Amino acid sequence: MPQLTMTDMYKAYGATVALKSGQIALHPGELHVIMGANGSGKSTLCKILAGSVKPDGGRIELNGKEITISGPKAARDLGVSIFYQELSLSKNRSVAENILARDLPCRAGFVDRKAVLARAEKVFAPFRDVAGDDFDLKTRVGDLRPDQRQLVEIAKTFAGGARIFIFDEPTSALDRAQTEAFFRELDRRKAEGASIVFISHRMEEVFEIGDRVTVIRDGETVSSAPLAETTRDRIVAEMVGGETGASVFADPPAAPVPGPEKLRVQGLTSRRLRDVSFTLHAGEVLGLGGLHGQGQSDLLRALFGLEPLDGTLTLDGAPITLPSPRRAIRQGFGYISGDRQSDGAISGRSIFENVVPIHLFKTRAFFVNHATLSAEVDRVLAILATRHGGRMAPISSLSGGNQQKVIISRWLMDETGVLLLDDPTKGIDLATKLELFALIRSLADKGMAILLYSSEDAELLANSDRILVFNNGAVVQELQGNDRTRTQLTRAAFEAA
Amino acid sequence: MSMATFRPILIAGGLVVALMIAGELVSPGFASPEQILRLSIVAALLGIVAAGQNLVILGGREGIDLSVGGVISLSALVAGNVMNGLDAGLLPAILACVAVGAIFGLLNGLGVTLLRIPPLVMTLGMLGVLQGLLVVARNGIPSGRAAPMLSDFVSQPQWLGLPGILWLWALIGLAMAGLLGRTVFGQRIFAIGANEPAARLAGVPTRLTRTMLYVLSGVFSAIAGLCILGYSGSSFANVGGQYMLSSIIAVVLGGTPLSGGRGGYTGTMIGALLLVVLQGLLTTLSIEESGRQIIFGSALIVLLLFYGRSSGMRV
Amino acid sequence: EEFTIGLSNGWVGSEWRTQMIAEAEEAAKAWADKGVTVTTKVQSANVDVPGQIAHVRNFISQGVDAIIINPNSPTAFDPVFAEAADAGILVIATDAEVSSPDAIYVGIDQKGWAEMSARWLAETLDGKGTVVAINGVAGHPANEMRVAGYQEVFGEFPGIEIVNEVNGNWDQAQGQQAMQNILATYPDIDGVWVQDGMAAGAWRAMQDAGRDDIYATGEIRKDFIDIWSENSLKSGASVNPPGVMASALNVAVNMLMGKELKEPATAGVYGNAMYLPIPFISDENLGEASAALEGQPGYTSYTSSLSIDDATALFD
Amino acid sequence: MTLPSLLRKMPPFMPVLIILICMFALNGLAEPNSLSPYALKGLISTYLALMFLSVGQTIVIFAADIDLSVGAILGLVNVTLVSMMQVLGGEPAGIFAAMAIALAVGAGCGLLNGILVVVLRLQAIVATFGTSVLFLGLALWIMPVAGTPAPRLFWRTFGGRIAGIPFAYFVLAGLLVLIVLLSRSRFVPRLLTVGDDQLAAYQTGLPVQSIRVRGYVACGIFAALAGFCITGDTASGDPNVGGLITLNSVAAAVLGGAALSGGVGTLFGSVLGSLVIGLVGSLVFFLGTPSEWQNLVQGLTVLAALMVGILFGGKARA
Ligand SMILES: Nc1ncnc2c1ncn2[C@@H]1O[C@H](COP(=O)(O)OP(=O)(O)OP(=O)(O)O)[C@@H](O)[C@H]1O
Ligand SMILES: Nc1ncnc2c1ncn2[C@@H]1O[C@H](COP(=O)(O)OP(=O)(O)OP(=O)(O)O)[C@@H](O)[C@H]1O
Ligand SMILES: [Mg+2]
Ligand SMILES: [Mg+2]
Repeated sequence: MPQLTMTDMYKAYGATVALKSGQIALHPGELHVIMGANGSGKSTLCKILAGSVKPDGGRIELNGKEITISGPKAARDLGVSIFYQELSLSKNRSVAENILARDLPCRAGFVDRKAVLARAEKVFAPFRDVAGDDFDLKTRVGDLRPDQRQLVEIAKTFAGGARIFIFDEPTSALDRAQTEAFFRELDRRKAEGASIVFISHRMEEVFEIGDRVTVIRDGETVSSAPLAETTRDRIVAEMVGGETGASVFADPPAAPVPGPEKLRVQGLTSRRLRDVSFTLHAGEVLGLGGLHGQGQSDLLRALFGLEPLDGTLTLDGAPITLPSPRRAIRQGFGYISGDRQSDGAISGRSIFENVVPIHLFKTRAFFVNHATLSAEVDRVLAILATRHGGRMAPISSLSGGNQQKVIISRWLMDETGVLLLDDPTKGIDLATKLELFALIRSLADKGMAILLYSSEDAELLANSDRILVFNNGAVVQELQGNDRTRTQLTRAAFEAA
Repeated sequence: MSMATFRPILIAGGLVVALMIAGELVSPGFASPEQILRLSIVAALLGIVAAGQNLVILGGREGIDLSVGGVISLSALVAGNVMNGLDAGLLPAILACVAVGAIFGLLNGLGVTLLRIPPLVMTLGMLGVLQGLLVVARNGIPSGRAAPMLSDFVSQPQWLGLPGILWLWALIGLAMAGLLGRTVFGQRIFAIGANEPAARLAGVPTRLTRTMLYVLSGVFSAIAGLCILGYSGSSFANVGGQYMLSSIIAVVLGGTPLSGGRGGYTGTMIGALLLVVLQGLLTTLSIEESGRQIIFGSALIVLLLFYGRSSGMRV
Repeated sequence: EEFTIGLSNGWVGSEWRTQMIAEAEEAAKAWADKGVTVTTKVQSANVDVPGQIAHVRNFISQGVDAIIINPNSPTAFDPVFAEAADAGILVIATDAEVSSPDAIYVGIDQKGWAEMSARWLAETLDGKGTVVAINGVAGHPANEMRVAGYQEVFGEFPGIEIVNEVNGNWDQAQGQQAMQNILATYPDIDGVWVQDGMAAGAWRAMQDAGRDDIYATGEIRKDFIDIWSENSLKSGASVNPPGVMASALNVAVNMLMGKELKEPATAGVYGNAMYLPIPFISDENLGEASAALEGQPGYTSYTSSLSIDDATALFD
Repeated sequence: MTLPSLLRKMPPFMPVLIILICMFALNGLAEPNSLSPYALKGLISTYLALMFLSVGQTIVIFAADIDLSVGAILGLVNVTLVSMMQVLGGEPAGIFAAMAIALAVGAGCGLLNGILVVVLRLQAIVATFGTSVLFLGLALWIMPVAGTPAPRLFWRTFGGRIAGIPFAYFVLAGLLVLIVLLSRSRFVPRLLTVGDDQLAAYQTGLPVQSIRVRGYVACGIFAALAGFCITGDTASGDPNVGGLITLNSVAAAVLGGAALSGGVGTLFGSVLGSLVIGLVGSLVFFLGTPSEWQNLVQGLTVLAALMVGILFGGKARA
């Protein structure tokens, strides 16, 4: 008998129906994967179970008895613990306090600081070795790297013993070793009889760890089957509803005919970077690889004027400086980060207002001419097949993937010479990824020079013409041609480490 | 304009009308055309201050300007001295006022952007400085008088039976609507109010934009100071004192939440009117002051229940 | 002889207060002619009651001989004045009476001040008509004394009816707005009893509305007196001269010299007051007031104070 | 150890402590008597009210809220206490009963603020301004004019000595003990967690609403305690006594290292911040500033202190 079932779950946000008919049945000792395109309603289903979203309809049964979940606290009391896609951490509190936030150990009504540290230590133990040398339980969470934060959220989810664990894209910022440590812990919990819900857009992970997969499309559960009885292609077909596109995990592209040199970087040094040098040609997609947080993002941010840097930069043969993002934009740089919440979406404002700012800046416009801009906005939104309910709708009404498309669109209104992509597909579904990489390639073919960082090796391999492997802020190897293999990439990353 | 931005304006407008009717019932004469005109003048004074306050609040990052009262008082003093009762001095006085407002607005803006002092703290500190400056300035210079032209502009019917200040206010209303809806600068205000880091990556000069908001707030306060000088004839210490919190309330009653990134000025204009009508109505009631305060406080709370209540966490 | 006198002012929101301090400092200098060195220490800033208590404690720490204070509260200083008295310091309050038995009050009788102008208004109206009052800060003792004063006088005239009393918080603009609202809803009023700077505001509202048929009390700043004489307004104003602190200082120096008051200060609700005369400006002596203020900045108040000799004459 | 990491390690009240020490030193240089036992006792008893009030303010600021009605609550508590003591008599039993009632009034005001801001979700700045007008009206209704004296026993005790030690020091010690207890309890970390990221705290399963409401109630109680101190130091009732103190309480909290955006700060810092605010006025005077310049110098000093506090404190938490 399933431990928990959700039937006919329904949830609407105004006109948007986030979840039409969500079904799921969780069994003890089973790892249940939910897959679905961006905006298909996965997070909504999970949040309903975790009590932070109030369903408009449906039935939840725990051990055969119908229940209502009145809030996160109630869910917690029912034994449901969740890892939030957007994390639920307090930046100014220590790691230990965050891990135990639900229930700080107390003695005689006062917080027992020793017990806090001791218990947090115990909960975090499985991730200690992969968390990095600079990691400390007393550190402020705000001072941690994104991957470390995800580990803390994972530990927080495990802390305090629940029977049902939900993980909504827990690995999106983790590197391989961290992911493995996490999976070991999942296995242990499974063995103890916990039910686990797991959401990821990474197909390999899903097959590596899952027992059963439920696919959601447009808010409806379309299938649920043991993973042993299904295939990648079938899942993808179910997710996109029939037609399957090409795979993002294809072989590396053929070596391109290099265009003229676009950007030359020599001896670039910054807070996190050590003596980085390379050249980037027009029409080329240059990948940045290596373990997580080795300076790839820092390089991209530095090139966008977000971090002070030393070294010489040459663009189209002329030396340049990049003191601010605005200067970088003027020089023809564009930047897209996977961290939409803080770096991308101008939340609360319309799609229109999210697309036009770069254009307005570049044209030094004073007035916003809605009439002429609207056609342009619709054009660039159409390039990416962005699904939206009108360009004046707030961007927050879109799913993560569609928000990302809107943000990419802003760089397509005018010419962008060098596009800096900082893990741009983080938390984006397969179908959208495919579209996105096809677009990136077509942009390169039109002569754009592209620097691409991805936390997924397969993505990097499938889409980069060359790959610079980073370690501790420096480039340790450059992979070209037939060297661009998974083995080589992993070896280069780990050998230097 | 979407319904979400329009709703508060409708509510506030409805409440103004309701209060006027209630006023006319309780104390006949309250809704006479002359009285409506006079209340509108007082609302215009508040509304002009609230324009700057509105911009600063829209810009987000806890934007707020508590120093408006100080700027108003100082600019009224400066203007009074420059014109000293003479029409010929009007233009220099306007320029001097705008300069005063811009300078203190700039200081606020730099403190908030360069030093990253929270706006509430920065402008509160600036208010203290301005109050001190006023004492020093008043010791050194005479208080000065409004030019007759300025007084007429504020309180005498001029075009189509309306005094100039109402036309000015309408003009400011149009300018603000244009600024916020049709210009790149306006869009940038909303962008930094909604998500500053993202706006920065999208090419918005965040510091410059935010600094400009404080400068504009200073300038609007200074213009209001000039008009208040015209309204009261002569400048006196602490003329601007009452505008600090009432300008914020006018903005909120007009449907712009203090969290920024959302809202507009049309609502604020009605909010200013609403506040002035409420206060005027209370004045005409023949009751104890304690009763007036209790009613005013309760009425404010009830009015706030109509507006910008933040959304719950469980959606 | 040498004396150090601390002057404390807890509110700088009006020019009247600045003038008060300036005149007191002048008065101190004048003692040099008599061979007495009077040094003043001034604390003048916008403070709340605790802040002004700190003023007094700072003076005690400095070891002044006397403290003259324009107090922010009538009763809140009882304990700290007791501390001052324990330290052998003479405490004189001015402008607002205090309840402390350890202090005396030298200033005008706020109630009498209101009575004078109320009587002027009632008599000018021939004892009949409707009036409104625009008051200062509700709950402030000086305000409440003034309210008691005009209410008593108007009570003596059965024909006078007070139709509304509002608070303008001693703010000129608020006075103007209050008057404007009153004019709209009580178009038939005959008189307005209004205090201090708010009078200029009220008058402005009446002029804007073209209401020259209403009698209203006035105020004593040069700006207003000029308007009064230029437009031949029908007004009368009791004077609370900013010189009260100077008067208090002259009394204090005499007391510090060990002299005894001929008539001990026993007036007022607290039995510790010495009242100064209250000048009155009406149409009859308006010219004199104008002349006295000739050439001064517009915010200067019509003033008067006890000269050194006047003060000395009060002592044995 | 590098300077940034040193700044990071130091407690958030370090900048204000340094400012406070400088203030004391300057005061002492300008007027040696300002460090005398009498002056210190005076300083403490004058600013105890502000200390209590800013601790209460800090509690709500922790949760990213704000309370602009604390001054009005203080005034309401002051007049309630004095009126009740008059009604119930100046004997110990009457005094304690009156204090209990006044404390309940403070807590009730806090509860009302909490319900408006948290449950009805009004914006804190405007809603608490609205309640401040309401509370002032109530205070005026209870006591239309300032002046009712407090019983002798009450203010003599407050201003007196026990075993040769001024009573104010016992109150201060009580406040410090209260702060230590609060900071060690689960309450303060939970407020800070809520203030840090309210949605995250809610999703974590913390009872966010009840924590915030309790913050407002605690603030009301601290405002009531501040009202006791004011009553002890002024020995009378005055509905307008809370005039400027609200903004000072916010300034003291910020000086003490609390971030208005919530999630950061210490209660102890606010106590130090209150003392700095108190000392600025004295310092300006003792330095011999001419009277007409005193307001300006005071304003500039407070602004500078706020900036220094935020710039250095800000580095520690940036
Ligand atoms: N708070 C909200 N307000 C309005 N619409 C929302 C809200 N949250 C989600 N939605 C909408 O509900 C739909 C489902 O969103 P949900 O977050 O569940 O998708 P998801 O499957 O988790 O997508 P992703 O893979 O991008 O995380 C989307 O269309 C989204 O735009
Ligand atoms: N939010 C912020 N956080 C940190 N630093 C900032 C922030 N905003 C601006 N800066 C710093 O201030 C500098 C100027 O930023 P701003 O956004 O005003 O660009 P700008 O001066 O308009 O750009 P340009 O000079 O290229 O036109 C940047 O170089 C950046 O280092
Ligand atoms: Mg999701
Ligand atoms: Mg610039």
